[in-house]
Amino acid sequence: MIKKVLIANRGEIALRVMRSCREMGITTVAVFSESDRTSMHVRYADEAYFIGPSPSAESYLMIAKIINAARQSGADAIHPGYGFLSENAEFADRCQKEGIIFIGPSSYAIKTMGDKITARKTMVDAGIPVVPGSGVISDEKDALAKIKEIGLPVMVKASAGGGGKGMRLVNKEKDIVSSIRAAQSEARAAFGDDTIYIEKYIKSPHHIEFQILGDKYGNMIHLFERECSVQRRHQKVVEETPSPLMTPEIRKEMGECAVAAAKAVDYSGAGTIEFIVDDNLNYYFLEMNTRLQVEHPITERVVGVDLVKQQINIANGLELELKQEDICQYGHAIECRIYAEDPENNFMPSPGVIKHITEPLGLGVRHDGYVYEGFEIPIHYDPLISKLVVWAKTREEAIARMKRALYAYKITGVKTSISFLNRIMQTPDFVKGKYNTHFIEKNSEFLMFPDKHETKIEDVAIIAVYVDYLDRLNNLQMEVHSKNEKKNWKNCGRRLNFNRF
Amino acid sequence: MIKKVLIANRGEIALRVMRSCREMGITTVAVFSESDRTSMHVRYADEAYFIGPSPSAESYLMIAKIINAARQSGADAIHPGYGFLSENAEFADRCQKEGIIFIGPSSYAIKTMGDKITARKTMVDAGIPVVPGSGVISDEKDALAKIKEIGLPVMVKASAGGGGKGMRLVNKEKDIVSSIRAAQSEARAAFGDDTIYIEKYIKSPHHIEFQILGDKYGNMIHLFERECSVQRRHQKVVEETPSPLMTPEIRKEMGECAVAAAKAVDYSGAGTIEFIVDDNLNYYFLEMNTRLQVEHPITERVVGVDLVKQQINIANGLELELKQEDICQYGHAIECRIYAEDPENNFMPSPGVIKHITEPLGLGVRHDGYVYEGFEIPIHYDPLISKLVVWAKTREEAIARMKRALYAYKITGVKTSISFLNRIMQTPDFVKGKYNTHFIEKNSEFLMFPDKHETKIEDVAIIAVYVDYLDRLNNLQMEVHSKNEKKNWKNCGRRLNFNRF
Amino acid sequence: MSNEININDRNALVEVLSREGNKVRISIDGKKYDADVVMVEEGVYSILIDNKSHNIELTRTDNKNYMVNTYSKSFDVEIIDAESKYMKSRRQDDSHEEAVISSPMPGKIVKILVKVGDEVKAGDTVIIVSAMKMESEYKVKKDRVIKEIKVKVGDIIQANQPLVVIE
Amino acid sequence: MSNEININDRNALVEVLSREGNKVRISIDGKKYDADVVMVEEGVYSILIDNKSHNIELTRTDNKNYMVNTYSKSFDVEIIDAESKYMKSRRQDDSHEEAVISSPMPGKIVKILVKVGDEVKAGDTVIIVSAMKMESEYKVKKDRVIKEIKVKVGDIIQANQPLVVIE
Repeated sequence: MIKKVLIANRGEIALRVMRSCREMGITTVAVFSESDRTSMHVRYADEAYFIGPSPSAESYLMIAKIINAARQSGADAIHPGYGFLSENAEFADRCQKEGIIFIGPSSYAIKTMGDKITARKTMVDAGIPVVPGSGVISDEKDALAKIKEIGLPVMVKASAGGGGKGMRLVNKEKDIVSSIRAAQSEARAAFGDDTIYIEKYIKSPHHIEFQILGDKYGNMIHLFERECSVQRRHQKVVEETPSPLMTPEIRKEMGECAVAAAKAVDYSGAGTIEFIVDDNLNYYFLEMNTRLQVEHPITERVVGVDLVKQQINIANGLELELKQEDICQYGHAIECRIYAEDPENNFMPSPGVIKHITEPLGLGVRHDGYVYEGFEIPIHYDPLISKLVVWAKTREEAIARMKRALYAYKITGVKTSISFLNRIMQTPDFVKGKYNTHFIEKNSEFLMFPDKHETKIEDVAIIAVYVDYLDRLNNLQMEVHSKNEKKNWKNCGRRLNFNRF
Repeated sequence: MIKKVLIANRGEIALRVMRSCREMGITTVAVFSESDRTSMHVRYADEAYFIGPSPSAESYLMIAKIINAARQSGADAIHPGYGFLSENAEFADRCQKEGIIFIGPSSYAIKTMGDKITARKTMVDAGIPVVPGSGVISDEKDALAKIKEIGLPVMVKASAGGGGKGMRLVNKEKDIVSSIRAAQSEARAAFGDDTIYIEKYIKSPHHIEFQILGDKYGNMIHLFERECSVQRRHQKVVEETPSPLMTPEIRKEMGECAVAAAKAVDYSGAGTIEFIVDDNLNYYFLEMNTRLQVEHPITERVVGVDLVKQQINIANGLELELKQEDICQYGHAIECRIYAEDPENNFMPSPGVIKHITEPLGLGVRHDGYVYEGFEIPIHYDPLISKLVVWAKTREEAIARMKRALYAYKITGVKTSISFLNRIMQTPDFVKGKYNTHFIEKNSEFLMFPDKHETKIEDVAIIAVYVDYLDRLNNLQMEVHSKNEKKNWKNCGRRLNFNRF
Repeated sequence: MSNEININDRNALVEVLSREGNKVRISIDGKKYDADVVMVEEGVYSILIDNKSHNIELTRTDNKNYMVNTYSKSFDVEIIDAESKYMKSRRQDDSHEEAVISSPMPGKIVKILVKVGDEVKAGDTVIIVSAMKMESEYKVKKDRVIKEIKVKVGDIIQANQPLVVIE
Repeated sequence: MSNEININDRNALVEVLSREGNKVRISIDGKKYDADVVMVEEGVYSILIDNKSHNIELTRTDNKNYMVNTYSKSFDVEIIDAESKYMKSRRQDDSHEEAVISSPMPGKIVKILVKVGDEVKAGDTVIIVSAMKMESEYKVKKDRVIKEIKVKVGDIIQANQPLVVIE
């Protein structure tokens, strides 16, 4: 049985994993880069190992350093979290070679699902619906032929892609060639691989994903869906479960489909099958995330399962105790991702020092974060500050609760998405549950300029500022005064002697 | 429908009520005494009214001031929280006279249940089991006769009692007279009323209470039990639900009994029937709390109901939507009460300024608090800082989760019960679920002197202290230095002119 | 004590009429407020006006500039005194002063696409800054000449630090 | 730099052997530690020793006295220097000095049961202090005479403030 786990990650996810380890009586080992010495995951862990400079390529992404820390600490397992090495097949292989348990699927599953074209082929063979599209495109002529077959509009995608890079939407025939070239060059720059393929473009797409859990004995269940259509720049912002789009029939079908998809790669551990769903509830396999997702807590809340504990149990070689028929969705959960960014300025990242933080509390609120007052959010990593998760009996109550929690959540020092998220909760399309991945774009006016000009609240702001200014002026003048005294006095007093050590 | 609620309370419960109001779109009105100007309930509310000096007798307990604030603010309802005026029949009456909705039961129910002898009689008439005992004791002779009838040991109790005051345990015949006199004099001093009665003393008593909800149309349900036997000085410290003592049969019986008890006083709103239960699962009505309890969140968590919203709906004259058959207990919840007190020094209160606080986060944790860094916990009120509530699928997991949450919960500046609570979670009797109200007394050695002498952790403490000391010494010496300069320089420099406004 | 204060394109004239402890009587553009103002935490103010409770969080960017968070909105607020008025008028007069390219976010210099003396065309990217996995490209708006490059690839930069000087 | 430090009835001899940034080499009763010590928040230290992560929270009660919270335990820690040594020896010598009744908790004076000049018997209650709904009675341990009463009913008192002087 696993007794000591090294968490090859940082930020909120490192803490989230450590919490479950602690509940299981498992010793936790943190790794940290230069700028993370004061990071909460180092403070929370039982042990901590320094692994190098701040850029992740020199620390969190260095397989040798992680393995070395695991060896030194005597950890019997490594949890990769999400991002960094979590979907790196080489790392999974290396762990196995070193006799360290990798808390995740086999390198075979990672590899198969990591390459989009292979994944697509595997799914087609397993009878899973995929978006109509091509295999690897050999040249521009091939592309033109394939596009004729599929019909415009289409998406040109990089096989090694992710995060929206190497993707181009083609609406008109005349743009085909230039789009392909742009996608290839972007893919080459980002992934060192310009392999591309073509897919039918789904017009009002919903991103709906299914959580699955499989053990090493072929038992596989799903834990229902998460609706992840609220996105900006292909990054999820708000997730909820159940999806307001779902019907019980489609949910059952898609759940079975997700289980079949995971079985097709002999998956073990926790994973996610992402689907793209159109307004008519046609669904297509999009990709599989062979790791824990950022948004896993909403599933944990409505099904009452600790997914990290399940991951560890599976890694321990235990059989899944949960049966499909025992799992049900109870109530409604929503997650908001709090980013250090400026929504009013094209979501530009806003690293910096947290001056002040008030965390939301109370009924139905789960908060997974890692920052504290005085902590400097480094420029080197993800801008995610925390995840705010609420649960309520109904979707309507969950939205009200999220607004209440966001009201109480205050951070100064860095810009955050808190008030932007609050506005999402008030957007009619969201309130009605009628939205797809175009939501933010479509509602940008409502989201960006929500409040009428309010003189009253301006005046209150002025009062605070002016009182603060005057009080500081007083203090400042006293200080200047004493500094001047010091300066002038320089050569005429005795100095206290003290030892620096 | 209620649109604006005045919360006639402070601290964590005021915030807890306001959170539900906010979710319902109800405007909240805070009241505050002198020492509460900076209190979180004032900051959180939409409006705030000053009601007088810090001692509660001159502010939070002044009916006229509360009513006045309600009138001024135009609040249509008052939520009393717990403590203060929450069980004051006169206040409930006064609200009615003023046309303000009192979010609580009728003054009749408060009065009947507030007087222990009347409550006892009412329960006996309704066929509810009560602890064998006397009615009002007329004189010492009467007492002796009654005690002979009941059999020793007995408890002598004040009719107006509460909080353990005016209570005496009598084991031996020779102590009867002196105990009665002591109880009477204490009752007279504490409540201005020396009426006493006598009850059979239950040797290993468990405090188990049932949450009930009733509307104004005679619909009444219970929401299962809370086990509240971990007490110090008759004050609850840890509560959990379900009770490890309960069987499904007894649970059903007691639940029905609780509903019958509440019906006997035409109860409407949220209330609690407290039972005393012996090791053989004989149960007796102890008292009814005609208000929200401190420990209500554990019920909210396992049954998935927001009790404050239910209270408001009932006060609005809505019919209960919940049916008894729909309510079920899901998983296990534990609450720890975090007090500002020194467990190592007879639980002496420890008011003061919060220097630093780290709140516990993550899966399955609910935290209801009100303090923040820099806030001074006043000497005038209850020492409750916050309530930490965890939920998990099983009792074992809930205990592990509570330990994990307590591990992360850090407060400096005042002494707290955090580490004492952590030791409770590790006490074998608690872990086995085998405990009664003597738990803390019985396990005092384990609870008070838990750790063997650890040189290592002492050395780490020394390192922190010494580094801090040396760094401060350096700073201090520089400061002294600059102050000396200032003093000597007094009369020989120019002064900056500045306006104070 | 009175000042002009700029908020949201509005210049408000603010005057403290009286102050006793946390009770402040203040006039804003002639409108009088009786406010109970308490700093409850560093930079966090609780303000009661007509019994309405407001929470205002301030971050000072310099002596006269604040970022203000209210519940519904964030504002940049500036205290205008004689000095800042002078600076402002000077800034407006002096439209030919040299331009500086800077980044509003802190980050790391990923790429510099120009060297001193280069003639760049409107829309050309000059420098790329990366923070938190996002790259931002900074371009020139008009045809310009690169005068000075103040950073090198790999440098960690502060927000608003001058990166490239153009003319 | 070295000092004696008192913790848990133990007097430890502590010496800093070297220090570079947050890396401190320190000897405690001859045992050497290489510690990575960082103050992460005001009064909160993160300490790594042999890769073990410790969190230590300090509250200074005065210049030389600390309350220390570790995960499992709280300690009172005192730095002993020449001055405190002298004070200690003096305190032990001077066993006849006047006694003072005080309360370890802040609170409010509820009742004073004596007046100056009263002769009180061992175990008699002198004063009652209330805080947070709990009353504490302070008694004399021996037969004494009340010399001075420094507070009156209704006063708000600090922890350890002298309330009644007896002789």
